[in-house]
Amino acid sequence: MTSGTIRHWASCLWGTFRGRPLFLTGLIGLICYIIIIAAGTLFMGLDPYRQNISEYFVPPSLSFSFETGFNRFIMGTDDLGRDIFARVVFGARNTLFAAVFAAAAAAAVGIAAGFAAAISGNPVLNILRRTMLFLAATPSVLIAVLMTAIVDPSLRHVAEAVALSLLPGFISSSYRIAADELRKKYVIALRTDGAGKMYITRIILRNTAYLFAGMTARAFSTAIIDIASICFLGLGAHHATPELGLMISEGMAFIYRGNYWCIIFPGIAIVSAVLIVNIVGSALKTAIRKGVFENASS
Amino acid sequence: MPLLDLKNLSISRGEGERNRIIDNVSLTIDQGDIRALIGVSGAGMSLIMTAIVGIRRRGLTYSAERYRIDGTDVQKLSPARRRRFIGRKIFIIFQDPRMNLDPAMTIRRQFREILSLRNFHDRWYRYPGWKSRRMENLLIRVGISNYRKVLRSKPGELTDIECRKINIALALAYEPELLIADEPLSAMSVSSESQILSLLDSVNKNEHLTMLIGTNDLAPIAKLAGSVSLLYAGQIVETGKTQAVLSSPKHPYTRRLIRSMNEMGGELDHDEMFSELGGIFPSWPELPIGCRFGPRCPMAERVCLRTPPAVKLPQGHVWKCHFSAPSDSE
Amino acid sequence: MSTSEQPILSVKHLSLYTGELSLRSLLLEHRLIRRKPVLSNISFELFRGECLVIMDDGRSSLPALIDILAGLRRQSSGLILCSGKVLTQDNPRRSSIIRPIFARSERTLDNGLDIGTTLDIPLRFSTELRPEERLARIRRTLELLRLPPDIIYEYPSNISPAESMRVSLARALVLMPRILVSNSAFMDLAPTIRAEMMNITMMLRKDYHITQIFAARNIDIARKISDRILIMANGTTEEFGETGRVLGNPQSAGTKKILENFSTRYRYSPVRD
Amino acid sequence: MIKFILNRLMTLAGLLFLLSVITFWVNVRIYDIDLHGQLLPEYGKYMRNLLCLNLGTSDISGRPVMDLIRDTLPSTAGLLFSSLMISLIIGISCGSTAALTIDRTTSTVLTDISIFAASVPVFLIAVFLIIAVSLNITAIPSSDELSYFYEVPRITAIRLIDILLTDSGRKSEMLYNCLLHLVLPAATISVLPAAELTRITRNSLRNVMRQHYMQAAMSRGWSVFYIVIFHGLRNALPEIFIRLPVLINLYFTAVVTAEFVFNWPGTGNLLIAAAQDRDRPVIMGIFLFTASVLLTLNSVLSLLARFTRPVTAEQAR
Repeated sequence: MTSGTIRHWASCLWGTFRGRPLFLTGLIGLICYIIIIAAGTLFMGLDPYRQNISEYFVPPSLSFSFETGFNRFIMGTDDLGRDIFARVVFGARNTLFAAVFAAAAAAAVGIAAGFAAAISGNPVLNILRRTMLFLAATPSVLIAVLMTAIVDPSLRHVAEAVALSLLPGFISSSYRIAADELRKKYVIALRTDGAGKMYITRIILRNTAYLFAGMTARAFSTAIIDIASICFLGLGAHHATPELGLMISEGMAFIYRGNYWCIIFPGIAIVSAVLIVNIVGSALKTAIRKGVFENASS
Repeated sequence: MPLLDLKNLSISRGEGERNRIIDNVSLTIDQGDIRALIGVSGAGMSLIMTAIVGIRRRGLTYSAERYRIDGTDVQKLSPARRRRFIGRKIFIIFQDPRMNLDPAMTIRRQFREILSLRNFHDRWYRYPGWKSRRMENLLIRVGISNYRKVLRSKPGELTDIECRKINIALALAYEPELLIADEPLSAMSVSSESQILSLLDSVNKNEHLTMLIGTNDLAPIAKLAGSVSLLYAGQIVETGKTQAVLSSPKHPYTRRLIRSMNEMGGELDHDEMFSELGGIFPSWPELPIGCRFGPRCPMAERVCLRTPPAVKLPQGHVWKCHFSAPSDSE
Repeated sequence: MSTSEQPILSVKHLSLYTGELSLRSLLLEHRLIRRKPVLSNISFELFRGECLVIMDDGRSSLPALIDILAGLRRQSSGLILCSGKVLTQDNPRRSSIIRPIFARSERTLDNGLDIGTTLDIPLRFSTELRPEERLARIRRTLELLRLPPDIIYEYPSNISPAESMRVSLARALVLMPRILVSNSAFMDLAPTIRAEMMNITMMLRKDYHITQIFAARNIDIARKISDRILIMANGTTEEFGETGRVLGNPQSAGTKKILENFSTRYRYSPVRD
Repeated sequence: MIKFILNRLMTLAGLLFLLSVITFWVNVRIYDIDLHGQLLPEYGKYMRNLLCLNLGTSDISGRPVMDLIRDTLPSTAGLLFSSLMISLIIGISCGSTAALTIDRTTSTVLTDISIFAASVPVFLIAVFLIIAVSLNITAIPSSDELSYFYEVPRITAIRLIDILLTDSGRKSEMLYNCLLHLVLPAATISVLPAAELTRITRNSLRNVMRQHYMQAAMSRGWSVFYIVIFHGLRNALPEIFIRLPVLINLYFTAVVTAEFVFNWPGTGNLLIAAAQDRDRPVIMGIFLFTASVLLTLNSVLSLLARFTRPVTAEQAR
């Protein structure tokens, strides 16, 4: 039975990814991204902080000469001669980790709270849900700004601000989803079967898991964008730390001199990350829906 | 000349005879006739009806040998003109009475829309305010006395029976040639049912409105329908004048149906078992190979399971069975 | 059966109101909440193995009554006594005493669960049977309803409408309840399927003495299957009694109206020969 | 209905109170006011200041925060309005097209474009617009609201209207210049909301198109455009309104970023400047202002969603 279910899920996942070339490219992109970040941060011994003043604004190239070997800076260097490739890799790692933290925390708390409020029609929980409207109207940038008024800006606080701004959306929509499911015929039938609240919750979670997968993926991509934006506005990470948004805001000073590579590579890193997250997220959504509802194959 | 002349409409989910959900259905409805289309849910009634008005589901392939609406070959028209033509001629009412009406619009606006978008070439009532006059008349005509309140309200605030009557009134306002009604009696209380029936009858008598009524139970409309077609698993197994079919049913399925109607109508005493039709209704992936009724037919022979039967037609009474005049073996 | 024994189900003065906040009633009746009566003072008795058919005439509130009996809604006032004991909505044993049949089976089956699990849930939650006993019970129920035993591995999306109809009946029966309740959708099936279902319920009544409550619109069916009949109009009891007597010589206007409305000149009348 | 309105109003009041408490707490933390025993008097004083719209004075410029907001808000409003128009038009039309041509190439192309556009951060759009447009077409400036040689009298403080109201001889070129300045910021802001709106419209309209009344209307042979506008979008409205708060957040981030990048003299720019040099009264004041505005906006949206949703049979009974 268990092996059967495992095979079933595997077949659903693989079938979905193979089904559309877009999904397949997304998967491949994800794998490449992870490999590059892992290799760059762990094994290649890159240092995003080292400045070699002698060679600043080295343009990116894959040129090869017998004296020097391969060009050391495939993505060139910035005004202080720091290797942009290293900074992009570390910056991507920082940004993505912060985003993962924000999205995961928001999703866990939000879905739990929404379901609790919906299934146990507890007035206190519902009042809490109402007060979440307050946060639902406050964008992450605003919260980040407020935080700068209280504490010194840092990537951690940015992540917390983004999580706070993502939370209410999760709560309200998970509440709506759960409430809709509770009104459906099959749940009513379950109740007349004498099924307990926990069991009904389990069933509903199972049948709406694909929605939550999609929501979490979207929240993840939103978190990436927001964190980058906040850092771009200079409300986030400290200047020395490699962070994609920050790199771009620093690089903007040089685009009038034509040194586009300071901002192009971080930009590509951000956009590709968000795209990959979106694509893989929608693919997972489809796969989970298949796995739950199309059991003919198993 | 028949009003609707549909020959060999097939709707299939892929290649092959067993993938035809609707298999060579032919419908010819005469002017002023009421045709009852009898079939269980899942036999494909609503598919046929939506196909007639030109709504196509995704993932299905439609094909018809001939499709004429009083004489005009619809298939020859360009898609846009076909939509307009069919829309002019046919008015469809789906099963759920409330979902036929836009939930966000007041009934008055929906009447207005129908009366203004359907251009009546210079009619006598082309004087200012004829629209509201006409919609009130129509509402009274279908038996809604408090028409002012109804015109003001939205579908959500009305009862099912009111919504059904409004649908019929809208159809009258639209003045189609053919009215298609899907399950017009489902989930109606007894008195509302009789009201709707008499309304349909009077509309047919006075406005000479041709109708195609799809339902799963022939009994309530047996005397209303002039002719009847029985649908089984996407095939029309028997067609004819209602009297002829009821008096001398040819297809075994028809006989079974009429017998169960007799039993329901009090032929049995209290707590006496009904006679049953064994097996289950075939639905798409498991459609039988030969005669689709073959596996359940009490008098099936080998040939029934092998080859689909041809259509037999003496004087307008058509049925689809291997045996010309099957002996009553029940 | 002798009416001396105590009724298995007796409903006493059942009423249901819906209240809604409205400014008009506040201004007119000086009450913020306007009460709209849906059911008022319904009461009837039913004995073991009997079949009650409830009919109503339009805009009345039959579904609400069925929901209350099935335990999906809470009545505003009144009692439901089951063999002398009061039956509350949140009685843990309730589902093994009185069970609804969901006629719209395609909506009430969870597409994510296979039939076996669906049938297992009621047993798991309201009996202390061991898994193999539960499985045996399920198999017995399936063969009682002439369903193939290996349907328990199928999923609702893979079985035909007729089968899923029987499955939802089996779902009501696995607990062997004493009373079955069903709304009128059960009666709107096509005649051939309806005949099968009627036979099954008759068999249940005869062999297992399961009391049944149906909401119906078809008087022929009512006359055919029911022992007692309850005619409702506008949420109140119009007439209640033995089917033969009530339909034979109707006393109330509502019953007469229903009778004459039912036998329209369009209805099929069987040829007696 | 009344119940719903009362409910929403009470929620709004409670939330505004909560907001004031939070900001009060933040103030206490910032200027570590010692409130031993006299918490309520302190809060009362704070509230009194708030109610007299007295948000304190800036640490840097020494001007009252309210004046700063009053100066900068109009230009933000003008920018926001223009981009709102653009994104509404683009988003709704693209979304309807995608919903109508479902599972055809048009729909998939539109959807993929919207997904791609939604995954590009605002500041990147701004930067790339600068590189692509402003560095090549020198006529289109990439900073400020109006070039310095024109001086416009402050009448409504919204530049476009002021220019239209002035009777100087160079009105037309002033107008042209102002519009040129508006191009890049407005374009930057409208991209993301347009993409999001496309998605929202597409999904909700697709659900509506499945309904029977839409199929019936289609079968009448009326023009598809008419049906979509008067039946489809009308019935899709509640869903769209429910989803709109997401858009509000997008707009806020977009406006702040665009004003920062294009050096637009608006509130967002003021906010960022204040945040960068830790000008706390300004931060707190703008936070309070914006949060309460957005809060009210959300309640209004939910009310709209409630009003546009047609009564169902269950509610009517």
